[in-house]
Amino acid sequence: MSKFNFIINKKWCKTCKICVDFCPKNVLFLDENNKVEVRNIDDCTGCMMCEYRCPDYAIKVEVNE
Amino acid sequence: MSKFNFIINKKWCKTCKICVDFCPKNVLFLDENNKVEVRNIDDCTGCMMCEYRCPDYAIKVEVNE
Amino acid sequence: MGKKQVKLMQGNEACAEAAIVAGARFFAGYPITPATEIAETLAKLLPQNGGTFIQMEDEIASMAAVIGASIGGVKSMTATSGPGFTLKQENLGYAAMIEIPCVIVNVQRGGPSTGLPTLPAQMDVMQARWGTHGDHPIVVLSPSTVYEFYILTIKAFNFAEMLRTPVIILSDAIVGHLREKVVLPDPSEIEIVNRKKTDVSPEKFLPFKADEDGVPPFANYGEGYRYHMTSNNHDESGAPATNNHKVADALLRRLHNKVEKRRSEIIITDEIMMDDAEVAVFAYGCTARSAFSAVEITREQGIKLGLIKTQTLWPFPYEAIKKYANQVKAIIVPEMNMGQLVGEVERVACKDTKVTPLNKFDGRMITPEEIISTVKEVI
Amino acid sequence: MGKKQVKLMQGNEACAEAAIVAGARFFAGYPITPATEIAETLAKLLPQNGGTFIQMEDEIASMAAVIGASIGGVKSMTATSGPGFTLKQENLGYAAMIEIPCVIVNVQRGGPSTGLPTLPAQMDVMQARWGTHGDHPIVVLSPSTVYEFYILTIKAFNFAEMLRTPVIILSDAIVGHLREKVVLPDPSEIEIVNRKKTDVSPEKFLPFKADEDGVPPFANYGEGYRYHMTSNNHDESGAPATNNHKVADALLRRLHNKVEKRRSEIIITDEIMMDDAEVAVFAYGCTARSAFSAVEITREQGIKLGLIKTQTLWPFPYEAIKKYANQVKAIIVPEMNMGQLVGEVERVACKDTKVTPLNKFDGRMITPEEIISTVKEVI
Amino acid sequence: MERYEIVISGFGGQGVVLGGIILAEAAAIYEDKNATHNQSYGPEARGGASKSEVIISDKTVHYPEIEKPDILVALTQEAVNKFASNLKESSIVLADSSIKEINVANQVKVYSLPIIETAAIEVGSELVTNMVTLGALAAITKVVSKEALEKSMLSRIPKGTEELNLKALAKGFEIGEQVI
Amino acid sequence: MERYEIVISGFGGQGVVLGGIILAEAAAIYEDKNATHNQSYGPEARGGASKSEVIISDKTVHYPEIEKPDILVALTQEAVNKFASNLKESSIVLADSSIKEINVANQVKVYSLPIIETAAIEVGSELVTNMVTLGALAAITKVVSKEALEKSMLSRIPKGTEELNLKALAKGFEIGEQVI
Amino acid sequence: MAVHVQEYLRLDKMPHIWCPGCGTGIVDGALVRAIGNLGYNRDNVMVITGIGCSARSNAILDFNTFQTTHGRALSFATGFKLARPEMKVIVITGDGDGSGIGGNHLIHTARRNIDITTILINNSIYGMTGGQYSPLTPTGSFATTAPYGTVEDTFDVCKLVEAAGATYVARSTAYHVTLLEQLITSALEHKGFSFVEAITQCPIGYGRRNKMKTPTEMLKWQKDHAVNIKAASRLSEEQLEGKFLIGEFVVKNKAEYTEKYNKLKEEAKKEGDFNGKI
Amino acid sequence: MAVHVQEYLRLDKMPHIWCPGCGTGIVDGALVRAIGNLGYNRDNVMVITGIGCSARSNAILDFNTFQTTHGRALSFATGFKLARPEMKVIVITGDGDGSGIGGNHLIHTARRNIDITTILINNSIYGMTGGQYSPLTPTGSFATTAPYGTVEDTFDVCKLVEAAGATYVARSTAYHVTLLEQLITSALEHKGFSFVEAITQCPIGYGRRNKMKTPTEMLKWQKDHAVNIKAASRLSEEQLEGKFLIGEFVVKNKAEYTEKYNKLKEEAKKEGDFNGKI
Ligand SMILES: Cc1ncc(C[n+]2csc(CCOP(=O)(O)OP(=O)(O)O)c2C)c(N)n1
Ligand SMILES: Cc1ncc(C[n+]2csc(CCOP(=O)(O)OP(=O)(O)O)c2C)c(N)n1
Ligand code: SF4
Ligand code: SF4
Ligand code: SF4
Ligand code: SF4
Ligand code: SF4
Ligand code: SF4
Ligand SMILES: [Mg+2]
Ligand SMILES: [Mg+2]
Repeated sequence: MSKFNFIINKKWCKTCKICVDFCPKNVLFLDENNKVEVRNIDDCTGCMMCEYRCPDYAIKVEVNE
Repeated sequence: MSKFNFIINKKWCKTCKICVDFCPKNVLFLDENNKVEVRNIDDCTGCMMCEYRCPDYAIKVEVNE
Repeated sequence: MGKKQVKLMQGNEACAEAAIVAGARFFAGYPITPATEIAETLAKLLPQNGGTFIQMEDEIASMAAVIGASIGGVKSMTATSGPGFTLKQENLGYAAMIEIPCVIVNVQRGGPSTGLPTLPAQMDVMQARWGTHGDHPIVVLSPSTVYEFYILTIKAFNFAEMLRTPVIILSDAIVGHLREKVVLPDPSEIEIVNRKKTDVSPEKFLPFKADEDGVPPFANYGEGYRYHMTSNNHDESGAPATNNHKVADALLRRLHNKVEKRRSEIIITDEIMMDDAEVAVFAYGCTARSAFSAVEITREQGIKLGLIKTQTLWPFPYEAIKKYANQVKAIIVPEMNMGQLVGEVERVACKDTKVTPLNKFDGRMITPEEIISTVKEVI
Repeated sequence: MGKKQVKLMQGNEACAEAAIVAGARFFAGYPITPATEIAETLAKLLPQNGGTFIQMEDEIASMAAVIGASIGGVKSMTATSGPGFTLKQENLGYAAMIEIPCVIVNVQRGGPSTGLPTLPAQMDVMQARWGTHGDHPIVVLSPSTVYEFYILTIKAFNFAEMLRTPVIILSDAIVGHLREKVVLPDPSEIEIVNRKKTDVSPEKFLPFKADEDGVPPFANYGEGYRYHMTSNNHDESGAPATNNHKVADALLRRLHNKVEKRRSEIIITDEIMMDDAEVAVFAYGCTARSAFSAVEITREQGIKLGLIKTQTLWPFPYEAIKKYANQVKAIIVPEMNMGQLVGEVERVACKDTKVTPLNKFDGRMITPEEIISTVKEVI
Repeated sequence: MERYEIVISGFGGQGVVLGGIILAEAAAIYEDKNATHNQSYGPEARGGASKSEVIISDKTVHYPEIEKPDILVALTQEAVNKFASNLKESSIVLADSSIKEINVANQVKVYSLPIIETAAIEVGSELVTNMVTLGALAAITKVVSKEALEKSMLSRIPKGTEELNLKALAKGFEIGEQVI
Repeated sequence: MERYEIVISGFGGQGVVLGGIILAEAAAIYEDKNATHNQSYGPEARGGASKSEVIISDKTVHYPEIEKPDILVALTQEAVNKFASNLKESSIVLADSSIKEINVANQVKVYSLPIIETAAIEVGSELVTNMVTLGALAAITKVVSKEALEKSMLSRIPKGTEELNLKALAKGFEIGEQVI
Repeated sequence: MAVHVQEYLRLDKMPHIWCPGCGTGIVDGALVRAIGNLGYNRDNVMVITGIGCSARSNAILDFNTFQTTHGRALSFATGFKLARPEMKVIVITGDGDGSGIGGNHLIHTARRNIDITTILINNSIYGMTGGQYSPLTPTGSFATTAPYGTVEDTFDVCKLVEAAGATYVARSTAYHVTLLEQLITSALEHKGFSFVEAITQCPIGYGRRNKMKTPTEMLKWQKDHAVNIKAASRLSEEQLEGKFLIGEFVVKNKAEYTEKYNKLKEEAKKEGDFNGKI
Repeated sequence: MAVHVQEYLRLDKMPHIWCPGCGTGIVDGALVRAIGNLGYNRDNVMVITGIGCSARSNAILDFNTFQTTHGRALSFATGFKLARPEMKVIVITGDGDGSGIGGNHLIHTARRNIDITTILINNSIYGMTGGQYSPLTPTGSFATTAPYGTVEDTFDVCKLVEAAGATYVARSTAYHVTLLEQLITSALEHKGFSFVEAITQCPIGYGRRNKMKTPTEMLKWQKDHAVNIKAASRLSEEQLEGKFLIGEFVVKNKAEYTEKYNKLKEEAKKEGDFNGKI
């Protein structure tokens, strides 16, 4: 299990790609509808940048405890 | 004859006393109607301060040539 | 029974003192002749009474601050004259739209533009009704004596709170600057209206859900009611609804109806010697003083002149006009402008009687004699 | 003979292009929907034609800059909508007072306040007349088609220069945004009026000494005429006269009369199928389009409906109403507001016929069907 | 008293406005009459001419402007010149004795009184010119009583100046009584 | 032709507004008819739905709004949903073949056409979806001629894109002809 | 526990109306986390806005909120704050709203040093009206009203509010979102007028016309052109050419307006309580 | 030959309306001498004002003149200057007119660096309306709307216009009238937005209420509290406490607005001359 848990709200995602382009670890991608999708979750460092920079509050990064 | 010639416009003078109070040579006084009056013309240095500081343009200091 | 106060008081002072009595605890303004004494008096009185006075950078900011303070739950007012009144119009429309009570005093001076800054006029009567864009409801009062200025200021606050709407007092340089003997009621006996508060819980509260009287109860921010308000067309929740025709229609109807429903409470008219009048003068503000004199003088001469005097300009007192339109040969409408309220008189009366304007706009009052000679022309 | 131009044109574009044809070489404005295309088009066209476009910090500054440029001798204009129109009112009154020609376009949207920013309305009709303090004269035009928007823009400049007064064009989001086929006259064949210049020498020149038509000839600053202008009440020399009743009376009378004298030149009304009309619709702006459709449809049904359509709102075309008040059973006044110009119709017509308002204020046009059913109610 | 119209006209610094207010208040509060007071404004009137208009009446004062004053109190030549033409036959003029030319209709009664001089020299301050004026006015016209004036004055003046002002009022009353 | 009302509705980026203008202009300038064009505004409509309304008529178009379109061109499911209820019996719907549910009254004629696909794949750019649409519209409804559309289009599009757009128009015309 | 923006949203108003990639949401996110992490009682927080895309911020935020007229939010806020000094008052404004039409209120509110925190969302453009140049649009940029590129010089709005009297002034960008949150936190905790400029992206109104086709390109621009003030002193003028500074510019202690006015009230009361008894 | 103000007056409008000892006339005198000594053709000089005592200046000056609405003179001037770039445009404004209601236009006109010379006559008060506090009224002063003394902080309006983008900024006083004339001369000769603050006395609206009974006392106050910027560096903070600086603060070279716009016109014209032929 990854250290992090992602809660993605695809309804809110507006396909801007900011999270994808600025993830330092290439964790995120766009799916066939251009909505965000978590692919390489194990690479995630929990830097939170995707959550913080998502203009649409569509990503929530939780630390698994 | 003094080096300077004063043209005083008593109609414009509003009796504020600025010229009198700031003349470095005590040349000027107020008359019985509180209008400006030139008394010690020979002491005048032509510094022009009275003309320049009169808010009512009531004084003109000319150099006699 | 409380003690009446007998005083010699200036109109602008009376307005300021009445504001304190009415419960006003905030004033924001910007200097302008002939209204400045209201600000100056309140700059002194407000902090003494725990209130706040602030002079803002301009009239736009003043009007904004007044509304902001009223949103904060404090009865608030401003006072100005012509140019400042114009600048306040945008935010006045805002207050009408989001239903924030407040009082705006305009002590009228001569216009247009900078005009005759120290002289009286009644030139902003139509502007008070129509000065902001969009079709908004408004209540406009106009005193003709210092006493009325006092009482109307209190009423203005009461109407504002009762209706959740801005109320305008149109005074003029005569009534504003005149000192006059007044006999004031004891403050403790004056009726003060405060805004209706909601009794539903924060979860269920809808800031623009009105009661049957068309007025939505208010909830103080900071007390758990975390709602939104916007000057865009909005639904009951306060959310913008910029493409919703139904909501727009309903909102505008309600805004207007809440005032129309209360016409009889808001409209203050006096009918003086009208019972047997053959000619009527319709007058307001300082001009009503001249008209009153004219009635007294002509009655002594045996001329049956009466006066319909109104302290409420908007909503316009159509009823009072209609009541006498059939009875009188003519209605004379003296105004210190080029003809403003006379148009409203014509709308209701033209079928039944002659309507004769009498206008003066040179910075001087209309004299009783001028009214009398117009009377003599029409009879 | 010049060549006509056939185009598909947006209303706001038509306005901008017409301004260039009319000789406008200065625009100052501030963005606001639904008027922004006028600014955007002129931002491109003006410098191409040696003129100047500037976006100011707000609408107040825009209006000021427009007047400043016109004082500089350049035909100038601005364009805005509701909230911006309100903010321009103070300086608009200034322009009326010191008699500076300029053109103000208001592409009306839904109000009050921020309201329905992208939807059409006709809610600023009374404001256009009464929006600034003091009692000022004003000319207000309102197009109902893209073609009219083009032609009226040119006329607005002509009237402004002819009368030395600000002229307002009240368009609306329908006419402003609609693209429509237009057949435009060759620019070289369009009559362009320029301001009357003085022919007296600088020593004798009095900036506010009017000719018989009530309009004072203009002198360009910088050409030896070193005169003064103030928005205070002023005498013919331009000096402030804030206590001079005679001067105040004469000035205000002249300002109003110069417009009244030219009523017949300024008032543009069309009478459509009125000859045998039994019921009339009185309409303007986009609503006149629906009214026109209604006439076409009802006539096919054998109902004798006619249309009095006006492109001039102020001065109000009382004559056109009077002409038919006796003839028709009713005058229907459809407006996208809560009832504004209908009041003026009542003032002149109520003696002779029934006046029926038809109001809609939810951001949608009044439909021909709505007009027709009102017609059917009154006949 | 039907309606009595009083104009007090002088120069900034002579307390003309306050004087008018005290007069109106004396009548309104202490003699149970009606009264209005008005002062002239004007951006050009800085430090220059100053004017109070007081109307006293048993009835309500509706129209508050004065067209033809019953009493004109003039403290400057300018004041006389300006208002002389508005007087009626029954008008009374109280003029300061410094005023040289008084051109009014024959029937108009003119009292020339050393108001300013009395204030400056006898009472000791030009600032109380207004009180001397009111005293004289009361003595000559009886439009209000001296007592009412005293009460009204005491409620309006700054603390510490009571004695000076009372003295001025009394002196004014004296010079007024001397001429009637 | 009395009055013909066309709604083109799609998504930002499909050129719906420009397409509508070109259609109206084709009729107005190149076929000597009257025409109006309107587009929908709204602050919420950012990057979202987009709509052109075109009215073509031999007579003057007074009332410029469309209540019940003669033709609805729908490029998205949303567009169909939104306008379906406004159709009349004689209405025609041109729907992109990606749209799955089309619930309209029985009498309404529906053409399902691969508009977007044709633009994207056959012509090579979704940006010319509007031209494919216009071609198909012309073929099916004959409300304007292909020639008029071509002329009108060439006067409105950026230089260098003529070939692409002409191709799109032609392809659209083809797919339109195939279904009639 | 980390705060997630969602907990502070009016969920029934979501998704919000902003375009894909619009920076406004990023800035609002930083604000909400700052408030959340400070543990403010949300009933005590008032967020006031003007008109614009940025001004739509408070419609979705679950605090006390109202939207005012264009440019005037700070004046409404001044009135509100004076009526309710115990509440935390925050104003969100745009570059047009705050420094264009609202410029006068900005400088005067700063001058008064009244305890209001202002976040100016600088997207270099009038976004809501479709892309006209603002007083903060970089010179030479294209806008619908600048088809030939603007000739207007721009404000350094941080310098402006500093000169006007603001006692806390800072700047960050949407890209530098962590710094942004820190600065907003300090601003909220500051007593007096505090101001944070948040440089952000309007891909629709500005980016498209100025050779930045995607939100990502715009964020990269922010990254490449921002220099932290702490690093700036180590850089040459040449290196700073075309760059802008981020970080904390002003932190000053000065008496706050409502506190000063409260003292005035106390003194005035000594002079007498009127309440109609004058 | 020395220039006397009288040669530039509309003699039929004299004496002017200002109170005895009012400083406005002193400032106008300095302006007139500056213009006269520079030898400008007076037909080419336009003086624009707003509303206020100071704004009444141009009624008596025999140049091209017009008075506008309160606070808006600079915006009128911007329009006028753009229409007539060849004319020398001067704006005279008051502390209320220029920094109160007109504050936004002041900073935006400064930002644009348009070639207008502004003289702000700072008499610390709203003079014409009878003595209400302005944004430049010293904190603690009494005014008709500040019966308990103002609690408002003030602008340093010179710093404000500098931060806004003005390229010439200077200050003097009515007492330092020779310096004032020099600074106005430099301002007039400067290409771009130039600004001179003239601190002066309003004996009626300010002095009376603030323990300065005569104009002379007020001029002495100016003398005692002004420190020339050239001397300031030699003084300690303590010595500068309560003082204000006079002299030239900013002199910068930057492209001027009308010139930049003219270049834009040239480029636009290349794209085509429309004149109704589109
Ligand atoms: C008085 C007034 N003028 C103009 C407008 C139109 N308007 C609405 S939003 C806006 C621009 C806002 O720009 P900015 O503040 O930068 O916010 P953004 O949309 O870029 O976030 C304008 C001019 C208005 N609503 N009110
Ligand atoms: C819109 C508007 N608001 C208020 C006024 C009233 N007013 C006239 S002059 C003035 C004050 C001017 O003060 P300042 O600019 O400092 O000039 P000063 O008289 O002190 O020279 C004010 C508030 C006005 N004319 N217009
Ligand atoms: S938390 Fe950081 S590393 Fe993990 S997905 Fe988000 S941006 Fe990538
Ligand atoms: S940043 Fe947010 S909106 Fe943009 S693609 Fe990622 S999840 Fe979607
Ligand atoms: S010129 Fe100088 S010395 Fe001579 S009188 Fe004037 S102030 Fe005195
Ligand atoms: S300074 Fe001028 S106005 Fe004042 S006293 Fe001297 S001459 Fe008279
Ligand atoms: S227009 Fe710009 S600022 Fe507005 S929502 Fe879209 S991207 Fe954001
Ligand atoms: S009020 Fe003040 S500024 Fe105005 S004229 Fe008098 S002294 Fe000068
Ligand atoms: Mg912006
Ligand atoms: Mg001042």
